[in-house]
This record gives sequence, structure tokens and C-alpha cells, in this order.
Amino acid sequence: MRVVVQEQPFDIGAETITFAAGHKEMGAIVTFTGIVRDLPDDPLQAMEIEHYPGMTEAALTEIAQTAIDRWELGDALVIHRYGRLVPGEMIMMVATASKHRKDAFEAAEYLMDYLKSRAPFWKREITNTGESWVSSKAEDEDALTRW
Amino acid sequence: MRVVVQEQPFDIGAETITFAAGHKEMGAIVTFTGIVRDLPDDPLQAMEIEHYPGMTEAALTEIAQTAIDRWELGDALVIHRYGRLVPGEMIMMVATASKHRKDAFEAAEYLMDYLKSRAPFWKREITNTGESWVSSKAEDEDALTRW
Amino acid sequence: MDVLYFAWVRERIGIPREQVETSAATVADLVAELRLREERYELAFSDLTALRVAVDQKLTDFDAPLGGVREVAFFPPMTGG
Amino acid sequence: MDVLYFAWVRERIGIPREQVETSAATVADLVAELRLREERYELAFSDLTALRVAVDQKLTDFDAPLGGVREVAFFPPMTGG
Repeated sequence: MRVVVQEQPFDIGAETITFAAGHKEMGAIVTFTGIVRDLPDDPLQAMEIEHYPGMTEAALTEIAQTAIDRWELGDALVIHRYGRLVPGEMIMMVATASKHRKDAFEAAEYLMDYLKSRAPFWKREITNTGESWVSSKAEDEDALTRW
Repeated sequence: MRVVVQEQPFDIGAETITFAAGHKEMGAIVTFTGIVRDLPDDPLQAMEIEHYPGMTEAALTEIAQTAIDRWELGDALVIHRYGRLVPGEMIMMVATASKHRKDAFEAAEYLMDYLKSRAPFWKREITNTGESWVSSKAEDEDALTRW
Repeated sequence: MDVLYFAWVRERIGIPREQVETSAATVADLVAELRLREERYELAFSDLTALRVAVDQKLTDFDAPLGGVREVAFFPPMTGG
Repeated sequence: MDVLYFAWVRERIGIPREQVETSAATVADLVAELRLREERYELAFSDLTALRVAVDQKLTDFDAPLGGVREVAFFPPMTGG
């Protein structure tokens, strides 16, 4: 398992190829990547991500370990950035490796659902008219009931 | 949408980064990669994949288009190889881009489920003791009932 | 019309494709004709539940009509992905 | 103990962290003490349903005990991913 919390960009291509190459005994690799949406008509200038150093790493590690224990998973990778990101930049990624595609998919969805509402990150959107904290969504909390 | 059927290897890193970079207006990218399992104690020497040129491309295109129509999907990518592959090699990948992670995940699972049982590929395993066609699994056919 | 065989169907019949002159109305009629030819066909088509068929490169059923069809393909259930 | 604030809780209170001398038995007791301090605290803690709390970097509830605790953090619901 690898959990990374960093300010600088990550290389989705290199990360994916390294993760997949490291798990040739697994038949299925799933990745999820989150991107700051770059909408032509959207006034978003930047997204600032605050986090809780120490707790963030611990929370992500616990979420990843739970996924590894719950599904038949060979490995899991979580990378999440903080700081100031502009539209089009990648915020985070997860990857899962399993012998079975169903496990790889479900575990990746689980990682995302928990990471959304249980890892201490907070997003602030900077637009032309001001700044505001992104509200949590009821649907994100509801997503946890699936697990 | 991009559908590729080829004998030569593909670069999962380059494909993922190109796909993600091309969809910055989408917040969620999901990829699935299938690998010929490289098991230390497994006698598998190679996997040969036969396909039906012409129909393969048409079937994959139809599956991808159905996914794009059914979910709120910005784009879909399918790459599938044929010919002789050795353990550890990547067989195929799919990628989906959506504004919503749920759509990206579900569409990728749909692509995989249909690609498994509805695209004209047949796998043959070459082991130390002989060669045999991989049997279709009832669970793969059953997976389609979900959709 | 062109008749194509894939995977173990191809191996049992021994050729990947052939031209067949037929007036069979449906895929099932064509299969019945082929089975009468030689034992390798009889062997390949002995269990239709283990076979799939595509007509003009579209998956279909054994009762599909063959009027105007250019290409019929027989193969086992797919195992891609 | 150290008390940390994140996101709009940090903005409302005006500082990211502070040392608090307290004999509060639970998180709820600590919140009650803080609310009495100044209006900015009262404002930050006015709606506990909009807040989450972590004790020694583990998510918990407002009735969590504070015995032996080194660090308490208050913040809005998380919005990562």
C-alpha cells in the first residue's frame, strides 16, 4: 500500500504504469483520477485544498487498509494533493489491483467514497466574484451507506 | 470515443495521461486494465487471443456508444490486443470520463462486463502440458443482468 | 455466402472460413446442412448451446433469417477482457 | 491541549491552532467553554451539526472523553476527492 499527500503535481501516467507493472500477479487494475473541472463558462480561477497534516495520512492509510482487508486486493495506491490548483489539474488518484475485476472496481469506489467524506481535506473555490468553501454533499454522505 | 484493436502492446501510462488531459472539463476519470496473470507457480507460458476482425471493432464501438448514451459520459476509450501475450503483459484497457464519479465507475464496469461476453475475442492458454481454450464463465454472463 | 469459424469451432472444422452455396432460410437450417456434410461438422455443431452465431458481423440467434446475408460466423462464447 | 481549527472554522476563529488549558471532560464540555470566550467562538460553534471533531487525529463524536488527549481539531464536513 502506498499513501501520498503532496502539494506538487503527480504523473498519472507514470503512477499508473508503475502500479500496474508492480502487480503482474493481479489480473485487474482500476484507477480513478479526480480533476479540477475546466469549464469554459465557469468563473472558477483556482481551487485551494486545505488538509490536516498527520491525520490526513493516517485517515487515508486506514481507508486503504480497510479496502485491502475487505476485498481480495493485492494492493492499493492513494495520492492526494493540497494547496492551490488551477482548472484542468489533477487533484488525486486511487488505484487498486486484484485478481478479480469486481473486487478492483468495488474497492476503488469504496476508497473514493470514504476519501470524499472521511479524509480531512477541505476545498475552497476562488471565482471572479469571491471565494467560498465547497459544501459537503448529502449524496456523498449517503454513498457510505452502501458499504 | 476511441476504439483500438491491435496486436502490439499499448502504453497504459501514455494512454491514461492523454485520455485524462483531453477531458479537463470532466471531473472524474476511471480506467481498467487487464493483465495476463504472472503467477510464480502457474504453468502458463502464454495466452493467445483470437478475434473476429471487423466485427470486433463494430462490437466494441457499439458497446462504447451505448455506455456514452446511457451514462453522463464525456468520452470512452477501449483498447484490446490480440495475438500471443506472455504473463505480465497488458491485454486491454478501458477508460471513461464523466462529471460524476458514479457515472465514470458504472460506465467502466458496464464496458468491461459487455466486452467480456459480447466482443468476439477468444483466449487460449498455453501451459507446459498443452493448450486449451479458456471457458466462458457463467458469472460473466450473469454480470450482464445487472445492466 | 462466407461462413467463418473461430476458436475451437475453427479447430474442429479445420478451416477458418469457406464459401458455402446454400438456400437455407435460417442459421439453424444452415447448421443442419453443414452437419450432414462430414463428421468434423457434426462434431463442431453437436451442441448448439455451446455455440454463438453472428450474421453479417452482428450477434444473433440460430433462428435468424439468411436472406441477403453475406457472412455467417460460428464460435464459442466470447472470453475477452 | 492543542486545539486546531480548519477551513471556515479556522477563518471564523481567526487562528489555525492554540493551546487551551481546560479540565473539560468531553469535547462537548470543551466546546461549551470555548463558546463563552468570545463572539468569534460562539459564531464558529453555533451549529454543531455543521461541525466535525477529531481527537488525537481520529474522527469522533462530541461526547468523546478528553482524558489524556493531546490534540482536538474542529472542522466542517470534509470535501476531498
